Formats: sequence, structure tokens, C-alpha cells
Amino acid sequence: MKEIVVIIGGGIAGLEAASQLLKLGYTPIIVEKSGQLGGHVAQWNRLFPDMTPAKDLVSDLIASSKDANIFLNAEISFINRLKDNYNVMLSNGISIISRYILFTTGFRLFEAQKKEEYGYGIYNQVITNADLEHWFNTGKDDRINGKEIKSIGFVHCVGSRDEKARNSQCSKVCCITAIKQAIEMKEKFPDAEIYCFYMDLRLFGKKFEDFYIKAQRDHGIHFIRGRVSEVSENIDGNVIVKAEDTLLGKPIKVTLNLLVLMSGMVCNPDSTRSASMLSLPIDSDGFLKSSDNVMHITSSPRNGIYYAGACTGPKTVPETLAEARSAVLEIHSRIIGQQK
Amino acid sequence: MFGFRISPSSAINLDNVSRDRFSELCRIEPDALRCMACGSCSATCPAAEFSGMSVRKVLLYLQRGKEEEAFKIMNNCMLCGKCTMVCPRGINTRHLLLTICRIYEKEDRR
Amino acid sequence: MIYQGKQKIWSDYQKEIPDDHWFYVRSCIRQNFFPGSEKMFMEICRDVLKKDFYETEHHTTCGGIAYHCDTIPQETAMTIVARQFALMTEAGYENYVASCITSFGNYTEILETWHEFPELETRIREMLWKACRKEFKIPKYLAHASDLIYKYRNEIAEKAKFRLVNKETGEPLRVVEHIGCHYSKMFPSKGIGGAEYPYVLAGMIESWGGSVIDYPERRHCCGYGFRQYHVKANRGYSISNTHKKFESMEPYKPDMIITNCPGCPYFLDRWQYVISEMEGKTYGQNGYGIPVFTYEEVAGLVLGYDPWDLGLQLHQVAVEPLLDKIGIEYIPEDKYKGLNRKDILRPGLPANMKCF
Amino acid sequence: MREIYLSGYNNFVLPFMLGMIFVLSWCIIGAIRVILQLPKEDRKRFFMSLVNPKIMLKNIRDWFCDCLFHVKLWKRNKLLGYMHSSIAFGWFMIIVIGHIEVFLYTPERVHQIWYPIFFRYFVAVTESTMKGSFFFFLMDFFLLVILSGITLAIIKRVRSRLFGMRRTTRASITDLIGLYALWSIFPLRLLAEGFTADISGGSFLTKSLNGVLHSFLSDHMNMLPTWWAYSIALGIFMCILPFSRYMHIPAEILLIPMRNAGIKVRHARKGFAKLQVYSCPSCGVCIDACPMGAVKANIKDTTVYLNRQIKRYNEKRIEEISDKCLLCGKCTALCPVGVEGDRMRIAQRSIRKYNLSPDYSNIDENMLLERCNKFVSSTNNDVSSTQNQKVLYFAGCMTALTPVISKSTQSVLQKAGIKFEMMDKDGGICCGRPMLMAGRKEQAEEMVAKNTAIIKASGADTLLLSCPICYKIFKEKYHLEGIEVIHHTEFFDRLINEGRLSIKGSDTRFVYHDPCELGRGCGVYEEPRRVIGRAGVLVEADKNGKESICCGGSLGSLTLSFERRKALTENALNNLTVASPDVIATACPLCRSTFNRYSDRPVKDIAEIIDEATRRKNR
Repeated sequence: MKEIVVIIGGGIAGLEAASQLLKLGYTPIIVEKSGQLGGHVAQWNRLFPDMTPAKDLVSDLIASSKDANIFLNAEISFINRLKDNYNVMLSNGISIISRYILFTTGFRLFEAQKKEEYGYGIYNQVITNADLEHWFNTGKDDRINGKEIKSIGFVHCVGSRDEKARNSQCSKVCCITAIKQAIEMKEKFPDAEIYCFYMDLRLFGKKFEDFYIKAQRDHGIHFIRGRVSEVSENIDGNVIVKAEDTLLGKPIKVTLNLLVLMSGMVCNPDSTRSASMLSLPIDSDGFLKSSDNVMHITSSPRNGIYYAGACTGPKTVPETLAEARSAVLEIHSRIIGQQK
Repeated sequence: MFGFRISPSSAINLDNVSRDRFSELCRIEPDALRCMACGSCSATCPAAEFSGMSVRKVLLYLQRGKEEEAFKIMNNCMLCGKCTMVCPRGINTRHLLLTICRIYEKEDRR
Repeated sequence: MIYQGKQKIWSDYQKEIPDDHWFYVRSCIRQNFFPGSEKMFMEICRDVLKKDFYETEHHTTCGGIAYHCDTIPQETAMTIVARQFALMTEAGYENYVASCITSFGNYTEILETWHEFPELETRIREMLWKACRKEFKIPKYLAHASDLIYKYRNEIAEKAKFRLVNKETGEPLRVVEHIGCHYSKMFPSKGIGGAEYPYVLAGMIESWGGSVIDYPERRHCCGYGFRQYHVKANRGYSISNTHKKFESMEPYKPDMIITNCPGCPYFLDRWQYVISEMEGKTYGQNGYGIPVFTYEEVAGLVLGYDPWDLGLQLHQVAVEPLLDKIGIEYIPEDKYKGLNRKDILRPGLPANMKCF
Repeated sequence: MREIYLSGYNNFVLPFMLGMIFVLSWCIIGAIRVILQLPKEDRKRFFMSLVNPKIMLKNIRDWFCDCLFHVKLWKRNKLLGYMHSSIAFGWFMIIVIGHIEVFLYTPERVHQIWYPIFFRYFVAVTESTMKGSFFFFLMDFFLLVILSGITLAIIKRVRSRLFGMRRTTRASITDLIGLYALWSIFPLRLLAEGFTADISGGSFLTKSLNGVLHSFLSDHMNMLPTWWAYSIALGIFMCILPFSRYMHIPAEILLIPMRNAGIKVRHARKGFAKLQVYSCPSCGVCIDACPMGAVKANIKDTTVYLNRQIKRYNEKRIEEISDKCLLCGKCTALCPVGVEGDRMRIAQRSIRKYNLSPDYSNIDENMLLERCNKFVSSTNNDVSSTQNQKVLYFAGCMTALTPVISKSTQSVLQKAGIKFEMMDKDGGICCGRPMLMAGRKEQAEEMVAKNTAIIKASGADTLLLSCPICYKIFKEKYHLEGIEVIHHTEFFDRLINEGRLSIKGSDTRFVYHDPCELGRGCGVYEEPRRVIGRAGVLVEADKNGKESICCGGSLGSLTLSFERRKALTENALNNLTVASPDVIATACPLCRSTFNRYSDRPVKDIAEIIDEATRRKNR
């Protein structure tokens, strides 16, 4: 009999894992809470560093995992451990018995309205990175369309590295996302002055630094080291942003037609809920805790439970995909090992 | 009359900063924009101990419209080129400084 | 501005305020600056709303000004506060309401400190015992007087004779609400509406018919800042901050300013005169200033009290244009009549700001 | 000889005369203007030099060697040398002999200046004059020489590599007109004389041509058009001369005595600078010399183009060219006429207007002096010190970024038992050379004055330098009477010669890179080589010494960006490594760090090498 692997989460990690499991001859079952596959990446427009359309990546992944059993709009009602197996009960009444569960539950975008001082949901011209990608994808957003856009600000680290927001970790991809979006906006609004308010620029990945240099030199994007402390709205409905230029040691103030908040990655409460059913440990940052953060990032301390992607912490797309493959390989080795 | 006055805000209002001259500077020396404020230039500068010279700060001051401050710290620049040597982004700081001396003007002389 | 967004935040920051039985402590300075306010508060609470409010002549300053001016250490302030609590305990009250924002902030800060460091509370208890042989219970509820008016705002609105509406046009008055810094900036959860978009005064304005102006510098300090004003060398800094606020609210053409702090109405009111003398600029319409009120004065006005009984003649900025706008009647000749219609003399008029 | 025409005149001399009068008046007016534009003291110096027999003798030698024989070009490439000197000297000789003929045969015609040029048209050979067949022979001989030169010139236009030139100047339109006119003058002369050779007489060339021509064109009427053509070619050449590169011919005649009088470029455009610009023959030697030539895009920024743009008053290009230059001085060193490309560029930079100027008056030299004034107190009382030399070591700004150089230098000094103090241990004032190179002379002078005060007050008798950039300005612009200014390579050489340093050699193969400012700048070529020779095996680069290729890191260039310098450095490295050295040795901190960036083998300063070599012995 073909071994069943339950994959919780139909984002890119889940899809990639399913496609790899299929290639190895197993039966993956994807349980996806929402009505569509692809997770956060499906909402994105283009991916750094090569500006690949996110749509292409997601549709490739969906195509290569189409033979998996996929339950959309299905949540985990409960999981309990049998002797060697896990019994996964879904909200649609289906119950799956499997020896292997792969958590690809991903992250949740920080709710920007929690940073009250930035006024998301209060000031009309304050949007998030996700809203901006949505606009890139659909072209629909009254906060941008038909408005005169002469100045745009990007606030890095919204809800990241912020103990007050109860997320002290760095979300890793916001810096490069902000730069990517800043360049895209500059291309769309060449006359606009674009400001990036950052605390540290953390551009660790391949070609990320090139992006930064390009943004500076070719697009003239202003990088201001200093966290935005206060946003207010003026009588025209534009936002006034206050920050300190910490490199100059002077407070600065600027009026912006659009302020984009780079919401960070925070743990997904759904993955915490499912994890608690199996008494899986949660790390201090709220993400799932791997059995080892160096050697075994995809393993949990429990037999048969594996992790891949942003459920264990902020990850980039390639890292997520690599982890999905790596988790599949671990599952595979374990199945082979047990068959012997 | 009261023994005190309304002092102007020390905050820099980026809405009112004129960018014309800085754009002109960047047209001549586009690498100026590549500064990532690492501070190597300031650390190595022999004029730093005399006038607080720092190319990083000069660039920032100019971008924020604080031109007089920039001129003040540039006063002891000896054009020795150490900053050019250490700049990790390969900015031609010497030419940059010379260009500033050419295209900018002190307020009282404008 | 997305109003629903603010409503959501307001709903997140609500605090429990008992309806009745309060131990009331006054502010050090308000009675001098705006003498009608605290009187009006008691009158509204006791006489209009028939609530139980107790006050004692034995209470002192909370030590807040001295603490914020760095002239006493926090332990001293704590001991003073402990004594106030002892007075409340002796009087048999559990709910403590302060008229002063700095006091409210001071009490909140001390209670939070004791909560984090119980050993400090023990020490203060010992010190209070040594000093005056008193013991105290920590208040069950701590409120600022504006919290209570906020709580009673709808009752007041029901009894109101006037609304914050322009009599001529029927338009709501444009009101600037200014919250004292120590109300919720230190502990957002202790203030109604939180720190970013406090609702305490906005709620009053809304239920009394006005519309709130959301201007960019609404969070900014009034400019008092204790040391900034008390040290004369710093006064330029004090007025600069006030100036910044007025510059920011000017385009919205506010009809009035409502505050909930002892210092703010004073500085927002008096500095308008100083700015007019320095810069020749006034912020109200037709050469007048923008009248500044305490929330109690506004409550009194809408309830139909006589403006001169509320002490509005002590304001620097003329209130008459606003009274006319709302349609509140007053006798101009009585403005400078004190108790028993004694003439308290007309003050000299400013050079640049119109006054009556 | 007998005259055929009584008037001694024919209309065809008009084009020549027109050209002659034009070019002569142009040159005379130009020369007067140049002399008037000189600063007063320079003008005086120039006139004084003309009556100084020693200088005059040198002038004459230089006129012959440079203008006629092109000795510098001979040294560079024999074919190139022959090509130039054949035309120049041949033409010169034809003019001289032509005049001799006129003097001898028709002395009454001397005042008709066209007469010697068109002599053969106006005269017929007689029995008596056949004694002058010697002159006929000479005339034909030199004509042949010139024609051979012109043939080579035509070949050079197609295959310049045969003449040792990789790249040549792109000729301007006027240059081309001048060139074709020049090329056609002598074949036309040959043709014209060929037609008349049976009447006027001739030698092996003209006579035989005459025979050939007469075999199919017997009518003498055909000869007039050829004389016309010859005269027109001469006229065109002379009219175009002031506007073409051939202006260098008259300009150089004035340049040589001025240079020998010791006159320097003082103004960007006037006087001596103007003369240099017009003396540029556009030969293009500087194109191959220029280290920037490693990148093709830079070719248009060489000295020949600077001169051309100055002539055209193209300010934008003048600025670009002068700001880009590395100021390595190689074009100056190789220029056959002595145009000073580097000085000319500094002069162009110096006329730039700056709104902001640094001012160093706030710098307290006493504070700086305190950091290095220990001589007065310690050394004087040091009785044991046999040598009373007080060395003040100024490492320089650039050395601060290569601390190994100053550390090694200090270590070597200690081993040699030299008392020394560091002048800029905790930083100091820049020597001023970088500022001077940027053309801001006043600011540089302020720094020079500050440093001079410090050095003089320090009580030192020797100023030791590690950086050739500093060295050059300390030698040239500082007035440090009684204080010897010396570069560490020279100092080490002296210490070794005096036996105060003993060095153990090794079999490491070193190639020595001559830093621009040390070699071409200060003429120090031998000492570093001697020093290296003691420590290991010295091998040479392809181009070395005076022709050494700039490392590409020079402070001289204002506009060359970091990434555009890479190719220059790699080119210089390729030049250095032809003999497969183990180590690249240099004597400049800037060269060292520049090479180190891209080199595949270790790059060391001589100080490091010597420090290591002395350490070997101690072990």
C-alpha cells in the first residue's frame, strides 16, 4: 500500500512537498483551510530577485501536484495519536489515518492596524505590502488609482523586531520586498519621491544587494535610517510621517501621498492550534519549534511529524521550497528505513 | 518683549527641501546615491579631527537641505583621497567633493 | 480618515468605570486658572446627576509637578500618594478620581510600579506609617474626572440646553480635543480610546453635537512640559511647541478647543496671546483667538449654566464669539462682575488679538 | 645658368606667395602674442636666455636634433624616425640648397623669395653651370629622400604597427587637407622639374623622368600646369598650416628656446601653454603611452586630443579630458616635442571656478607639532648616538591605509639604529599634492605652509617619506632649507651602501614597478632597483622606467570611477608579470593597494622586502 502523508497547508511548501511525494510514489493529502491553493505567494505579483511572476510559480506547483488528494476549505478539527499512526479529523467530516504529517502551515501577515500609530485602517492613504501586491495584480485600489501620487513612503519592520508588537524576530524578507516594491512604484510613478524608512537593511540573499544599489542609484529612492514613530493625516487626506534620521541625528517630517507598511511575518495561530493538539513545542517567537535549528529544521520532536516552510519562522520562497523537498526526503528515508 | 522667542523647528521637513542642486550633483556623480552610510570615509578622514569632516554626513546634509552644515564640515577637506580608497561602494568621493565645491554656493554669497 | 477604523480602536480601549461613589481629589493649579471647572464638576455630579462624590480638605498635592520637575524622588511622590489613598480608605471609599491629568498619570504610574515591585509598596507603607501613622488600601478603581464626564456624557446630553452646533447654519462645531500627555501616553490601556486616538473627549464632543477635528499635530504636547515652562530659559521651547500645534490645526478652522488637563487649557489659551504679540498672528476667525475650554466648562455650557458663573471671563481668548455661535445668552456687562456683583475691573486689551 | 624670363616672375608663383605671406605673418604675430602673454619674469628670462651662449648652443642642438632629425623618434622606432627626419631634413636641405643655387647663379634674384622655390622654371642650364651638377645631384637626392619618407607616411596611414604605433591620431579635416597637400608637394615638384629638366638641367631623378615624359609629351607647354600645381600645393599647405597639426613645425622652433630658458606652464591657455598646444604634431605617441589606452573608450582623452580641443575652445571636452587623466606623466616623458600633458591638465583644472573653498586656518599646528617634536628634548641629550641624524618620518595619508609600509619602514630604521620620529602617527595634514593635482593651488599652498612650519619646528634634519606623491611635492614646492627630503627607497639604498643595514639575499624574483610620481615624477629609478637587487633577483617588466605603466589608482584622475580603473590596473599587471616574477615590488602605498586588489601574486613595498631581508639575517 502506498504510504499516506498528510500535508497541512496548501501554500507553496505544501504543494512542493506534495509534488515531490508524488514523484517518490507516495500519496500526499493536502488539507487547505482556504478555498484556493498557493497561500500567500498566490496573492503576490512578482517575486524578487528576478521579478518572476508569482502566478507562474504557483501554477507550476499546482500542476505538478495535481494528482495529490486535495481538500480545500477544510480545517483540522482534531488530531490524535494512535499507536503508530495519527488520526486527522477534518472539518468536512473526513478522517485520515496516516503515519506522517507534514506541517506547511506557513505564517500570517502581521495585522498592521495593531501598530496604531501608523494608522492603518484609519488613514485612507496608509496601505500594506499585501495591499500593494494586490494592486499590482488587479490594478484595483482607490487609494492609488486616480490619486496624484508624488511621494510614497515605505515603513520597514512593521510588527517585526518590535517587542511592543510581541514580535521580536526579523521577518527577513520585508527589506527586500520594500525595495522591490519601491522600485516597482518608481517605475509606475517616475516623478514620485520614494522614501524607505528602515532600522537596519537586512539584505542577505542572492542579488538582494544589487537590488539595493539599483534602487539607490538608478531609481533615486531615499533610504532613511529611522523608524517611523508617528503618522498623522493632514487636511488634504495625505499622511504626514515623522521619524528620526538617525544617521543625522535630526527629526524629519514628510508629507506622503501613500504610505506602505511592510507587515512582517508572524506565527500562524492555526498552526499553533494544530500543534497544540499534538503537544508540539512552540518556540519563543511563536513559531513551531524544530527539533534542532541547525541540523533538523524540518523535524519535530515527535515521530512522523515534519515541518517545512514558514511555520518554523520567516522564510523566503526558495528557502521554503528547499525545506519542502528536504522534509519529503526525510519522510522518504524514514519510510525506507522502517520497511527494512 | 517676553524674554523668549518662538524657535523654529529643528525637524527637517522633507516637503520643503529643494532637490535641484542635489540632482545636479547626482547627474555629474551618480554614484553619490550609492552611499550606504557605512562611515568608512569619516573614520579614515584626516580632516575629521579638525572640522568633523565626513563624506557620509556631507551627502546626508545636502540631501536634507542642511547645506551650510555640509559646507562647515567640508571646510578642512584636504582632498587626500583616503575616503575614495576606503569606500566599499567605490564612490569617487574626491570628484564628488570638488563638484560640490563647484555647484553649491554659500547662502550669504548667493 | 476611516471612522470605522477609529471605532474599532475605541472599542478595544475601554475601561471599567463604576457609576457612583467616588473619592475626588482636586488639582493644584486648576482652581487658579479655571476656577469654575472643579466647582462645576462637583455640581454636575452631585446636583445634576445625583451621584455620591466625596472630597476632603485634608488632601494635598500628589507631588506630580515636583516629580516631573525632578525636584523630588519618586519615593517621596509615592508616599504623598499613599497618604491620599489613606484619606480615601479612611473615608470609606474605594474609587478614586483625580481632577488633574498629571495626578492621574502619577497615580497610574505608582500603582503600576507597585504592581511590578511589591517590595516598593511595602516600603512606602512603612514610610507612610512612620510619617503620619496612616494605612491605606489601593483604590479599586482609578479614574480621571474626564473619564466620569465621558461616562455621564449621554446623560448630560439628555439634560442639555445647548448643543455644540452653529445656531445659524446647523452645522456641528469643529472642535479640537486636546488630551493631557499623562492621561494615556504612558499607559495606553488606562485611558479611554488608548493613546493614539483617545476617545475620552471625542466621545463628549460627539454626544454633545460637535465634530472632532483630526489635525496632524493632535498628539503633540500643549507646550507646558513642566521644566520647559517653569525654567524661564526654556520658555521659548514651550511656546514653540504650542505654536506648532496651532499652525497644524489652523487650516481646519477650529471653533473651539476642549482639554482635560490643568496645564493644557492654560497654555493653549495664554500662549495664543503671546504668539499674537510676537508674531502678530491669531488663529481664530476675524482676529479672535480660538477659545479653549475645560471639559467641565463645556459640560456646564451645554447644561445652560451662565458663562460668567463658569469663570469664562478668566480666559485670555474671548469666548463671546463662540457663545454667540452656539446661541448661549450672556450679559456682556456682567463679564467683569465678581461675587456679589463686585466690579473686578476690566483687563488691558492685547495689541493684536481681539478681545472684549 | 642663364635666366629664361627677364621678369623672373610668372603668375603661378602667386599661390605660393600668398601662402608664404600668410603663414609668415601668422607665425610672427603668433610668436609675438605668445611672448607678450608670458608673465613678466618669464619674458625676461626668455630674452636673457637668447644671449646666453650655453643655452643658445643647446637651442641650436635641439633645433637640429628635434626639429630636423627627430632623434627621439629614431630612438623609439627607426622607421618612424626615418620617415619624419627624411621629410623634415630633406625639405630643409632642399630649401637650403635651393637658396645656395640662387646665391651662386642668380644673386640678383635673392630678394624674390619665390625664386629659390621655382628656380628650375626660371633658369636654363648652360655649359658653365654644369659644374653645379653637384647641386643638381643633391637636389635630386634630397627629393628622393623626401619621396621615400612620403611613401613611408602613406604606408604608415595603413599599417601604423610597422612604425611601432598601435594607435594613431584620428586626423581632423584640416589635418587631412594639410596631409594631402604635403604629400602632393614633392611628387608635383618632381613632375614639374621633370618637365623642365632638359632646359634647366637636372640629375638622376629629374633628368630620367624628363626622358620618360618626353617620350609621350614633348610639348613644353605642358610644363606650366605642373608648376602651377606645385605652387598651388605649396600654397594650400601653407594656408592650411596654422589650422592643422603642421603648425607644430613653426611652433616648435619657438618652443625649444623657451623650454631651454626654463619657462613653465603658468596659465592654462596663454603663453607657454598656447605654444605647447600649437607645438603638438598630433603624432599620437601619447595615445600609445597613455595607461588609460587599455580601455578603447579613453583614447579620445589623450594629450593630443586635449591640445586639439584647446585649439577648438571646446570647454566641455577640455574639462572631461583634463579631469580624467591620471597625471602619470608618461605622455610628457615620451612626447617628441615636449608637450607636458600632465602640467597642461593641471593648468586646465586650475582655472575652474569653485564657490566653496577649504580653509585650514583653524588647524592648530602647535597641537600637531606636539605629536612629533621630541627631537629637541631627547636626541640632543643622547650622547651614545653616534650619528646625530634626526629623521622625521612622514608616512603620508595613503600609507595610513597600508600600515605595513610604515611599520616595516620603522622596523628597518630601528635595525639601522636611526633615531626617528613619526610626524603623522596620529594623523596630520595632507602634503597638498592631491589638492595641487586637482588644480587648487592656493589650498595646496596653505597645507604646504602648515606642514613646513611643523617640519621646521621639529628640529629634524632629514624628512623621510614613504609615499612618492608626498615626495614629489615636498621636493618641488616645500622650502625646507637645511632639511634633506628623501624617499625611503633612496634612504635604504644609502643605509645599505654605508653598511648600516646588512641584507641577506634570496632567490625570490622581484619585478619592480616604477611609481609614476617617484620615477617620472622625481627621477628615482636606480635606487629602488639596487635595493631590490640586494634582497632578491630583480626582473624587469615589459615597459619600465620612464615608460612604466601607471597602476591605475592614481589620485591624479578626478573622474575615473573605481570600476573603470580596473582594466587599467589589469593592463599594468600584465605588463609587470611578463618575466613571471614571484613578487611585485613597488615603492608607493597607492600602487601597492591598487595592485593588491587585482594581483595574482603578492605585492610588496620595498620597505616590507627590506624588513624581511634584514630579518632573515637576524634569524
